[in-house]
Amino acid sequence: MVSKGRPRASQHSELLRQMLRIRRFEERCVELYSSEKIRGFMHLYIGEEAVAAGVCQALTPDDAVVSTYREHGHALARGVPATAIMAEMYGKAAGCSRGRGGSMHLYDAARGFYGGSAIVGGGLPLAVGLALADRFQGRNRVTTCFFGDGAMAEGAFHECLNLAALWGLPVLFACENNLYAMGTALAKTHAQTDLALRAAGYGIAAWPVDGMDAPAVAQAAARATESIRAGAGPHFLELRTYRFRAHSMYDPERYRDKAEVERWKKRDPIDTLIARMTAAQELTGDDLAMLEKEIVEEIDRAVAFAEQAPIEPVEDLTRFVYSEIPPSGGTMPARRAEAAS
Amino acid sequence: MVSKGRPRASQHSELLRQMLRIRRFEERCVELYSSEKIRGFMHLYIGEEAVAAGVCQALTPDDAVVSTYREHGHALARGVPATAIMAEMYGKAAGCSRGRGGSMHLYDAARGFYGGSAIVGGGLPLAVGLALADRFQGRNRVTTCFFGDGAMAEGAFHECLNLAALWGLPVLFACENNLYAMGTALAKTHAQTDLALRAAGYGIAAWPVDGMDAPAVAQAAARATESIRAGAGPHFLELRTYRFRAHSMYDPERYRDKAEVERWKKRDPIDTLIARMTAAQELTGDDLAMLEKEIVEEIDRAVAFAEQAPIEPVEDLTRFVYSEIPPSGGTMPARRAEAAS
Amino acid sequence: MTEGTTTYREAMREAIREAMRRDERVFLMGEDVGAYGGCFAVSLGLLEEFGPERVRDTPLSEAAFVGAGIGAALGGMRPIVEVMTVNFSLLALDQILNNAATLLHMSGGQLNVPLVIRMTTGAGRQLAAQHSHSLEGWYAHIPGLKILAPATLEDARGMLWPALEDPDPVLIFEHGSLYNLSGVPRPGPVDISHAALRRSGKHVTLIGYGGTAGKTLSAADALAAEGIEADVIDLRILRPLDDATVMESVSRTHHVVIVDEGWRSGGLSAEISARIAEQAFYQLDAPIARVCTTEIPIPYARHLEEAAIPQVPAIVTAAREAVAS
Amino acid sequence: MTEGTTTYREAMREAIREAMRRDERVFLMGEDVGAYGGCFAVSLGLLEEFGPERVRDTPLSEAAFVGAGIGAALGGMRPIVEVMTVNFSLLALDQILNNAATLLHMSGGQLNVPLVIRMTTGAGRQLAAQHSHSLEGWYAHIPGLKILAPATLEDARGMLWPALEDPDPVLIFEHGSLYNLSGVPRPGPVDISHAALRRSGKHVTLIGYGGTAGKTLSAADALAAEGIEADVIDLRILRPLDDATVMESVSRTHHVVIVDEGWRSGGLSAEISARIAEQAFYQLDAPIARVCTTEIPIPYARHLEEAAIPQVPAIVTAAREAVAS
Ligand SMILES: Cc1ncc(C[n+]2csc(CCOP(=O)(O)OP(=O)(O)O)c2C)c(N)n1
Ligand SMILES: Cc1ncc(C[n+]2csc(CCOP(=O)(O)OP(=O)(O)O)c2C)c(N)n1
Ligand SMILES: [Mg+2]
Ligand SMILES: [Mg+2]
Repeated sequence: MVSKGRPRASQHSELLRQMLRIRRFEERCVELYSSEKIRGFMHLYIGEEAVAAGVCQALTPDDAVVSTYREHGHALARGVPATAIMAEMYGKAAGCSRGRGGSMHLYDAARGFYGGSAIVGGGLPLAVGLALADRFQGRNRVTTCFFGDGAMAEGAFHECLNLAALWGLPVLFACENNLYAMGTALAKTHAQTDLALRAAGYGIAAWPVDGMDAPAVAQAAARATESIRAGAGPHFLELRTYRFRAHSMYDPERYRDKAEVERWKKRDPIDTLIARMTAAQELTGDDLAMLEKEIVEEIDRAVAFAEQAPIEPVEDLTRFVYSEIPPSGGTMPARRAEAAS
Repeated sequence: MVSKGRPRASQHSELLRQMLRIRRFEERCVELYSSEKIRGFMHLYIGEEAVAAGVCQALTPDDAVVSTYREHGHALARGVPATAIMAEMYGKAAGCSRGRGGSMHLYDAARGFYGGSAIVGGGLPLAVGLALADRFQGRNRVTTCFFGDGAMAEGAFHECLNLAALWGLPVLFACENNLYAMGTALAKTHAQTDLALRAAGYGIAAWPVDGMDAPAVAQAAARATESIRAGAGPHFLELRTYRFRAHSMYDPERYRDKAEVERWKKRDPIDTLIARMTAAQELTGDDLAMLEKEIVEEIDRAVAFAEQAPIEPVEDLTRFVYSEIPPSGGTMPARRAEAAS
Repeated sequence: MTEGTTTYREAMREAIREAMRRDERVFLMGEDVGAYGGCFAVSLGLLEEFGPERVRDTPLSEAAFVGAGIGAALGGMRPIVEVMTVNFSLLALDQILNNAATLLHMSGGQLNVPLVIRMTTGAGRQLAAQHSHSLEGWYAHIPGLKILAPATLEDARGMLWPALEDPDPVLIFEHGSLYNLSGVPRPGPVDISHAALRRSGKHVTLIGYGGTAGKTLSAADALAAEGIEADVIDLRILRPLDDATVMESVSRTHHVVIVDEGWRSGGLSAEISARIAEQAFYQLDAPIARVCTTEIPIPYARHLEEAAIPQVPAIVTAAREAVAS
Repeated sequence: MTEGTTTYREAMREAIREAMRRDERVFLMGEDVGAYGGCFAVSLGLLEEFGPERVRDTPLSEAAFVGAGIGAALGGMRPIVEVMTVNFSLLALDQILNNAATLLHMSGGQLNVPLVIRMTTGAGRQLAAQHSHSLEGWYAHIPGLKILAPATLEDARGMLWPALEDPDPVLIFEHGSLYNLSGVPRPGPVDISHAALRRSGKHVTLIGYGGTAGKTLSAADALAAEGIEADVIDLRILRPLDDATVMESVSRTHHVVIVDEGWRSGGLSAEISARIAEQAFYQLDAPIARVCTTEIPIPYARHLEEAAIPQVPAIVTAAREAVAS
């Protein structure tokens, strides 16, 4: 997390590293999708990397994260190994969900990564509940819930913001406002498009942040999480960003014009940070080349791992519908779920 | 509706008449419930009469009304005959829902009374849809949707206010804030208890009204409906009122103290209006006695009608699950639903 | 009133109280469970004993508080979420099906959801269409859930603890007509894995549960008077179904009547019939009979509602015909 | 490509276009039906022809826009509400069950709801647990609804109009695997009341619908090679079920295999089995077989998903065994 002590330069290079990992990882995913190594729905985060990198930098290993179907960036920034993510997208047993989840359902209980929900808004109540459990058990952790601008139209958003505010729960609501819900523009989804203002209506601290500026996101997330840890209750960040690619692999993008996309690409969060760091002499060309090299190697390793990983035997098809740990007759069951947090 | 021309005195006496009808009707219902003529759940409106009387005075015969399970007042003020309502509560075939609905499901299509919903918040989407149909068909009517303070916590409220505001639909959202949702006080339901402010957050005109003051309610409703008819889109009224009786017939009222109830009873909307009219010489003791007499007779007639009305034959048990009008092969079906509006 | 007499309502309350005393991770959450004392007075007095944190009133937000129960279970708690009635649970169905029942599988076994959801179910009190659903059999279609239908004082008292011990989501359906059932519960352990043979007879098997369990026993009494001896099975657990107990009975009686307050088409009665036809086909001497609720929204009028839901005479007639054929 | 060739997707689009041209009360509403062109490109081009009022994009608010469709129907319109996929329809289930299916009865016949709701259903595209539900058979439990499952180009093209003519709510389930189905539709009227006998044979009756209709036909081909002649029924309408067609076939073949992509327990397959056991019990020479989806949330991995849902070899084996026994 952003410790006041820690030099700004190292914070920046960490943000850059995370954003580049996400970008290169997903670029590789696109190739693998074309070669049909990856199937199903796949939603790219390209263009939005500053959000995941910035928010996750403010979290401690104990914190919890609830994500969406557009979650590669959240998972990588949270520290879920690229090998386990890639193997999952290959549908292999070594995947972080044993091949059962795929791109939309990445989980890593040990890292408090409570996974992607493919039902828009479906993760919000889980986040509220995780935070409630922390309150009960006196754990001082923050549960971050990522969701989109479109999700804010769902009833679940309203119910969950009210509940979290009413009970003063330690939740960071991280709204990724990329201006579109699939092909539906913000103004066609919301009568009131100032999303931070809407959240503030529940009586919680809420403000907009430039979601293309990684250090700005990191600072805002640090401020919000510190305040939440101090007991100030839920906070809401409207992270103003943009999706450079199609909604999913099947989207012909009829609903927006190229010019708009090009304008936003000029604000590429990675280019922006590189320029700033270079200007501030925090980054040299060699540093960058080295970083790119490390990342390519990491992704190569992930792909190699996924390629050779075994698939789940069909005999295990019906596993994990019910727990395999038998209920302990008479005494209460071990705190399995806690091991997960 | 409140026509500027119409003398204030006659408006007041109409409000008084409607409130008294509701009060006396429900007092009789209580007796009939004890004698088991009426069964099931029954929710009394006593104390809240100014809301139904005032809002309905602003409506034209063409307008539509969507109600709740606490709907006797809405139905009576809307002009549903007391005979048909009472027969319904007796479960008779002559009831306004042929005995199938009971207290929570009164319907009168001919009067645009789209009935009570026993699912809290369940009527909100219907109101939005009715208003959408009016927009499509160029009908300039207002759809009024009654709901409670508790209903505002439901996701449906959020989705429907956004949708109505986004599409600028002619809906009057009439929130009956009686400070409790069953036994749950307003502050235990909402993080932000200024309900009008919350509604305004969707970018629609919204303001609070003294729901114990019938003329004030009528004026506010007139203002809102005129503005809606003029094309200003949805409006929201927070009608601040109080339920004098239990939530339903089974509620021991552990959640509020008698003193609070007594304080509110001092603001009885009927006593208040009588006092004001008397002071303004709009009402004499004889007028009132005459009015009470007429109302008692109306209710006696309703009870007598319900008592002698036949029950639906058991052979008709399975009617009205599917329409009896056969689909007209090839051509479109007649506009049955419109006859209802 | 004899020593030890209690009601179904009190038995359920005692079960909750015991669980909350025994395990600090257990808490009760739902609409009006606290200050109001519970819509059906089940949780009456618990707020006073355990306080507002552990007996937690919620806003009217079924999707949010049921989903929060799932999240709290993931976070190490053992929530008891009360959804006032099954009729309102539809607002939370997405959370129940797409999260509670699915997370363990989607996460490859990492995230189990030790959650108990209680709700009142059933018709028979003139509450009309939107307040009279019997959907427990419908919920039993969902893999990942366990579905319980306590029909006796013993089960009302005894099923909650094993449900809380279960590492996966368990739904408990309490039929609204049972809360005032009273008597002296028999002592002894209660499992959540087997159906119960409530009465033995050699001519016909009557299968019921929840709101119809008592009616099948009454029907058996009436049939006995005619010399027809019925095996009466109370399913108790609707998912997973205990096939063994059913097939064992059918293999002795060769005649079956299934009594279900759910709507007939696609109800639990259909699944039981299909399993018997699959597993005990050659044991059957007559078609399997089903006595279910007429396929209509439940009407308010008393005579119409009574005609719509399964009643003892209809069960008796069906059994008589089954045995005769 | 032969003259008149079309796809299931285009047939559905033509049906919507024709209805909107023919009746001004018809409009299409749902998520991304307009600017995006429809999640599965069914409504592509309709926005351009009919404009944003009649091809209406909605926010992500399933409960509100499905309920608004009900209200609009009450107000005299003939809405076609598209719920992108059945998986999301759970968020609108309260509106569908407690309002659309119930209003006519609760109002004593005053308020009918002439609404059509379309949704994509089914598994088979590696979309994992939350995007692969097959719940059309589950919806068929609800009185007041009509449930259609078009499995052919003719039904994709022809079922919408009679559905819009129907005075009551009709749900149309389009299996995601069918959109690219292509060919030259046969001309002729399309009803929404009868099951269809897609192939005739005397040894066994194979019953399927929607996503399994094609698989049952492929299985019949394979069986024919072994000398087993199958009657193949495409149910087409899941509520109300056309019992006559099923019983007529069973009375000729005496063996039945029901193929359903829904989960087995409590699925539509159970109801069909129960009805056969009730109405054609003495016609059966062997137990009724069911080939259904394994009772698990659908996994992402291709080999696991394929193993979970009904496949041709399993149907063939089940038919072989049925005939053998
Ligand atoms: C409840 C529900 N409705 C519809 C969908 C289909 N869908 C998937 S993503 C999406 C758009 C969501 O937009 P937003 O919340 O802004 O997130 P983004 O994709 O822009 O990151 C839709 C409509 C869904 N998955 N869940
Ligand atoms: C969806 C749903 N949840 C719960 C209930 C049970 N219930 C009936 S009325 C009520 C309180 C509603 O309060 P409010 O909206 O303020 O209306 P009021 O009764 O005060 O007029 C509750 C919880 C219900 N009918 N529907
Ligand atoms: Mg978005
Ligand atoms: Mg209230």
